[in-house]
Amino acid sequence: MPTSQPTLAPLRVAGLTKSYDGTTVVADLDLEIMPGKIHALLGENGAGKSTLIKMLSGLVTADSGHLTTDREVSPPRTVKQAQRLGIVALPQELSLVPTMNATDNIALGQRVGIRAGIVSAGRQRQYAERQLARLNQTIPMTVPVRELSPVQQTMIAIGRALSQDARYLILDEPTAALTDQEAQQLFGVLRQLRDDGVAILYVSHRLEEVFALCDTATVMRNGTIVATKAISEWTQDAVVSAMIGRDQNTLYPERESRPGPQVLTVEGVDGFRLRDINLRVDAGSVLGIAGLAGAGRSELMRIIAGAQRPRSGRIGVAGTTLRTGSVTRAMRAGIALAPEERRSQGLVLGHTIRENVSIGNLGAVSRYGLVTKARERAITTQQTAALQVKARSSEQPVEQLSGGNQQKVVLAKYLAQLPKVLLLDEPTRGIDIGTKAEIYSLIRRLASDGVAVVVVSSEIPELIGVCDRIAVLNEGRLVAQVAADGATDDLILNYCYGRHQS
Amino acid sequence: ESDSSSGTSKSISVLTPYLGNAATKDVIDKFKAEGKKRGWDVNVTDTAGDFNKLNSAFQDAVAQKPAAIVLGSGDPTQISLGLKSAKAAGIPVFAIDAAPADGITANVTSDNADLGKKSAEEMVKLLGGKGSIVMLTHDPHPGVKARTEAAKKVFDKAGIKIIASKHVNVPGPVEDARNSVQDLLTSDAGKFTGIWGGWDEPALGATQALLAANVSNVQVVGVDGQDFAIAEIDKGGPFKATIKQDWSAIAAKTADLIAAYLKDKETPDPQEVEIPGVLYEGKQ
Amino acid sequence: MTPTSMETVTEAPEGAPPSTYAMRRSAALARLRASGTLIGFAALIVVFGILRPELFLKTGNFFNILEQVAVLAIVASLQTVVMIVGDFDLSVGTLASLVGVVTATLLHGGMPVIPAILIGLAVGVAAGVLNGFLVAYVGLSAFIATLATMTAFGGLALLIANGTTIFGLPESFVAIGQDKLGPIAIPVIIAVVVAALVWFITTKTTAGRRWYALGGNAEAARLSGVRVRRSRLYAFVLCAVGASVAGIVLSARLASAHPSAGDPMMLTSIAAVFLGMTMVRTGQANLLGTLVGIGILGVLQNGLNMLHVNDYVQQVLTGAIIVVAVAMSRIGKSRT
Amino acid sequence: MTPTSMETVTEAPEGAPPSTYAMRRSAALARLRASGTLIGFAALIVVFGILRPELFLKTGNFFNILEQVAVLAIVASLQTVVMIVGDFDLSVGTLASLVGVVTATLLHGGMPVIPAILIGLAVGVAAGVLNGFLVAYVGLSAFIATLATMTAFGGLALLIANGTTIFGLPESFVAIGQDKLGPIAIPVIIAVVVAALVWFITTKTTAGRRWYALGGNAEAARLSGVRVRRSRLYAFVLCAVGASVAGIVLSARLASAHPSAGDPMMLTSIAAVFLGMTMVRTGQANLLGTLVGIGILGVLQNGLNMLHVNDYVQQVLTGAIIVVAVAMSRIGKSRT
Ligand SMILES: Nc1ncnc2c1ncn2[C@@H]1O[C@H](COP(=O)(O)OP(=O)(O)OP(=O)(O)O)[C@@H](O)[C@H]1O
Ligand SMILES: Nc1ncnc2c1ncn2[C@@H]1O[C@H](COP(=O)(O)OP(=O)(O)OP(=O)(O)O)[C@@H](O)[C@H]1O
Ligand SMILES: [Mg+2]
Ligand SMILES: [Mg+2]
Repeated sequence: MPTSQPTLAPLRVAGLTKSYDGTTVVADLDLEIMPGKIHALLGENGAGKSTLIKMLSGLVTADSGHLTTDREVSPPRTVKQAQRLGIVALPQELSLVPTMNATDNIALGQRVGIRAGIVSAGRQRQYAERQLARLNQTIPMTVPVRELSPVQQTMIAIGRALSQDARYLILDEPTAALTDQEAQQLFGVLRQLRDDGVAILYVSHRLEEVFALCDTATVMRNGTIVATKAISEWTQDAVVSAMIGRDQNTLYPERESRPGPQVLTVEGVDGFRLRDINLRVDAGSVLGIAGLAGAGRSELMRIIAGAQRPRSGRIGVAGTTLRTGSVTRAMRAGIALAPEERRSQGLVLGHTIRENVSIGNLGAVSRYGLVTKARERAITTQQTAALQVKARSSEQPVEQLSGGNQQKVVLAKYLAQLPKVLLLDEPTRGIDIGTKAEIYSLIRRLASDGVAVVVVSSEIPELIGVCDRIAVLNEGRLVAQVAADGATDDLILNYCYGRHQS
Repeated sequence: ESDSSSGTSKSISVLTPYLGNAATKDVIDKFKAEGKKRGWDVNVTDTAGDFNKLNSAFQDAVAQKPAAIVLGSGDPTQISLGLKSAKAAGIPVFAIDAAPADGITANVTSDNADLGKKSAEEMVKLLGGKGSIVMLTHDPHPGVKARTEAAKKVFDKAGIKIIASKHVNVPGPVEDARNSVQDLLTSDAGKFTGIWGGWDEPALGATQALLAANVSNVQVVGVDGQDFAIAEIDKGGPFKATIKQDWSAIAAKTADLIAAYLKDKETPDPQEVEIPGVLYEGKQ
Repeated sequence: MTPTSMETVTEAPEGAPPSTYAMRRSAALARLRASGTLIGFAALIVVFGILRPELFLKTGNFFNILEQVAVLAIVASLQTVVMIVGDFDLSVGTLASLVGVVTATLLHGGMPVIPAILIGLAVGVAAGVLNGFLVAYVGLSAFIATLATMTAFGGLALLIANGTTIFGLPESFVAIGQDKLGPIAIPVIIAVVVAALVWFITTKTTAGRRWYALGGNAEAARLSGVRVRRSRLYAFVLCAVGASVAGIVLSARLASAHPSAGDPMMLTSIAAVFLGMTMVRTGQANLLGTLVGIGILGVLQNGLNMLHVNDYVQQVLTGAIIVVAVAMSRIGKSRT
Repeated sequence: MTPTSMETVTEAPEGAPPSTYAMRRSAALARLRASGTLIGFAALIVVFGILRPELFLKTGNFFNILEQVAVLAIVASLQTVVMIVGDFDLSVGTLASLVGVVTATLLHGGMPVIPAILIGLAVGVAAGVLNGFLVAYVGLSAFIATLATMTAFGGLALLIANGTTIFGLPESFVAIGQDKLGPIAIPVIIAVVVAALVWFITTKTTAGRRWYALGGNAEAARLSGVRVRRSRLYAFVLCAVGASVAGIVLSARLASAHPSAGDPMMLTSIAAVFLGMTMVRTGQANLLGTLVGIGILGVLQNGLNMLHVNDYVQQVLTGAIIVVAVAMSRIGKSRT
């Protein structure tokens, strides 16, 4: 552990600049990260946070600028170079090798359990388990990580980043996929590392946790720094207005429910994890689904949307029974599911925003099987405007967008379907606080237009803020349904843990 | 054209699908030498077994207006298009080791039926007029097919039983024949005493399988008379004989016919010239 | 206002591009890179044109090249479809041979031309359904499935033809492969029609969109409502139909059917598509790129023939030139 | 906390997941599926064994099969490495031919055996560096790069051999391909050593881990500090060395070198690896799977020969049986 290094130099960044195709994304940026401090980096989607981090960690090469640690160096050009400077980053987009198991992912690129180029699988596994134990995780160690849940994958990625003896540890939205409990686990480890003298740069869109965890906060806007202050000198409102350049009204919209007829019926659904799920959602209402990681929330969404076949049970839409197991059929019946994993499930990364939106709306953008570009543009523009997608044009490939903006494109695709039942699995993951408010009011607006909305989220306050009712899953069973109005974090959380069975 | 002014330099295009085949390469090299002697400019184009490309090669050649085109060993039924374009441009086509066809001025060849017959007769002789054999064949090649058919007739007449007729894959015929014969030595051990190869490469593969299995009572005969076959026969092993095609004579005869044609447009008669093969059964 | 020129999509709809000289220059560079392969192609033509202007640059030779690549272009155009979906079809070569042999056998047996061709095409459709079923529904990898059917189709062709060439086909059939409309051979016209159709389907229709999405991210496509398996099946069926048309045209052109006549088209058709894939930013298969790929292969062969390069050397040069032509598309490109 | 997957059942006993039974059952099913191809292989042996027990099941025949597949197994073992990385190498066949020809030419010219072999191997290393450089550093797709070098190597082999067979190689060289150690042919021993080495490197060393990481997600590998390009280059070099060893052994076995003797190994080596990929859950290339793939191909050909199946029918059956063998691995598997 880095405790062996008594005094660490701060990491100073000077004049760091990056442009893509003539567009400056990070402009002449100066920043100082102090050892023994957790430093928050905040900013709206597309502000340039991830780009900055990628430059520090050798994933993209800066156009200009330099770094100073013990001495002045040019920005790293490879991950190895960054590691030699003591910089280790956990990137925003999970970067595990999907076909490898947890052990191999954690040990990859490290010198643990290797003698003369030969790997000792046993020692690597012990090592990997130790790393995960620090996060209080027991994760199957012999399964390819692509078969694990997003939370488990995140935990593995964090475990690996923590294990790399970083002097400067950079985390890009590590908690985006975590529930509060797992986040707390992570914070414990981060505080420990801070006390050991590690300098930590921490990016997040969850302001509460930033205020709870960090010592300093920097706000970025459009590739430059707006302000850096000690956390005690910031208020949430000040952060938000620095981020978006204006004052933010309330985060959560007014809730005026006018429930219509029942649209979605889930009866006795059994799945891989799910046991006997019964649910009903009315037109014009918003149902939240809470649960711990692996509780089966995503599975429920996937089964309703036809992406996965239930073992038994019935799904009804507007009075008719849906034949399960086909996304296309579910879509025809008016169900849309915005999936939780934007990169692997939501987007064709090399394709443009327009193409990504229209692949989910081929019926609407075509006539006699011929695609009409004008309609594509119209639909794309309408949705991306509502969601404030920040991009050069709708012809920009989505792989070039910031994480949050990619998430918005996923939402745009499914919103454009004008569904009767809209299923949103972690819709605000990685989305900045300004746009979150927009998405919440959008959800309410859709509801008041008569759409039945189901929101899965790991942020309980968010569920309480936007939903009418909240259903809680625990190990595949539906353990409670409560009205959101008047519900508290603690109450929901207790249900999530399966306590409090009243 | 530039070359007509010199009077002596004529351009001849040789087109072949089989330059990868040693025998074809041999006769074409010999023809090139003959051409050089006569002051011709001989160009060779190979299409590596691709007949669609061979037709294209005819078109490309015709565009360059050579004095004559030589088809080096290829089934003319598949190149009617190429032959047509040559005919339309008034360029004569001479064939080596092919077959007579419309558009071919003359075909000089070993008589494949004769090669098959002679090799089979040698086999019958080696077996003392009785026994059973294996044939290694490749029907998609018309020359080898003609040999096979002629050989079969001889065997049938002599009362030699053909217990298996194996199709040999190309490329890699030596290895393929070797494996096939190895399998036959297991499945039909002792049931055959002769192996007839449609050309020398499978015969070589068969020989190696026999040597590796220490089988000494099976005789091998090939066709073509390639160098490696001659060398193998000289060793006195199972490979007993091959029928040499007289490539020098074939190349020289073709060059003669072309020269005569170029001199006074004399169309050869007959249009099919067959040069007999010569038995090779080792150094005397 | 801001140092960046990023804007919300809708705030700058189709209007003036947000930025400046620098951006335009680098966009031009990107376009140049994308067309690197095209430049390679042009360079080939220039070099051959300079070396043998009197032969290579003649119109007659141009039509020759077109005629020479026509059959391959048909196969490659539809191979493009399968490769858009992210698979490839190794069976196209032997399928072309098989369909050629089937059609020729029927014609030889006295069947009129139209029904013989239709039966040939039906064999092709069946073969495509088999390939598509194995890949899309059984879930085999395209390589192993089409390698297996490639082997089987080749065996069938040999069986039906009894290992040998079928010739003596009716004039009216041979005309399909050998007649001309003015200076243009019928196979060229067929190839142009096929390529135009494929271009239209892949770029203008919902089917094309589905294929591209499928090839880009099959899971995302499925969750967007694309019937992934059906879509993939169609791609294989179309590809097989293309191979069958090519097989028929080829046997008409050769006035005979040989049980392995079409085999060499497998590798070359895939090579043409791969060459074309270097021409677009996404690196996905695309019809125009495939046609340039076909052009490169055709010009290369014709040009080297015109130069009387020794055949073995020609083979070495072909390999080297392909590398150079494709490497052009990588100029200045940073790490992958 | 919440163990989710099947393997946890034993590892996290305290968590008592809800459906232990279902999980265990499905784990067994998964294992069955993974070994589907192995079952296919076993079924082949059983069927041939029943049909021709007196021939097929003899030890002698077993050694025959080993001998017949030995050279191919060398190529396929190292093709596995390139395919672990997610690419493939089409040039192995012509490279084997080229190295065979080079070595034979040198031997024929009177060079002693050891230096001739070393020079042959050096040619292979150079070829592998070329392939690896084009793919890893220039960034060409493996298909197009190795297709180009395949063509070039084939041309070189023809050039050097002057298109013909080189024979008359020294006894001490031929021994490498033809001698036996007890009942076991030397090529078999070489193949076993090569396969064991490849197994060791791919499963036990950091180099192997890097290759698997690279093939699983190159970007993630890069992020973990793997030198992606160098690692990929090494894979191609190793593969080329394998092809060269195979080329040398093949020419020793045939006591002669033919400029296209190794060519057929390209497709079959890739096929063997693909067959083996069906045997693991991740669907990645793996040495043991490749060996089973080789086994399937070898047994199939030998068995059909024993049954005296007509060669053309044999080809059709080979295709069909491969499909069935691989399809076994998909039993009950839902859509991809
Ligand atoms: N490869 C690229 N090509 C072009 N533009 C890019 C590329 N990568 C990033 N950008 C642009 O740079 C800007 C900054 O992106 P970045 O990912 O740094 O944002 P961010 O602050 O991390 O946002 P988020 O909170 O959404 O993750 C975005 O507008 C994005 O479109
Ligand atoms: N068809 C299936 N095969 C194997 N495992 C499955 C299948 N369906 C679900 N699972 C497993 O069941 C668990 C529940 O998954 P689900 O994605 O629904 O959880 P979640 O409540 O959404 O939590 P998360 O926050 O991890 O997304 C996961 O661990 C997942 O791996
Ligand atoms: Mg980001
Ligand atoms: Mg989930």
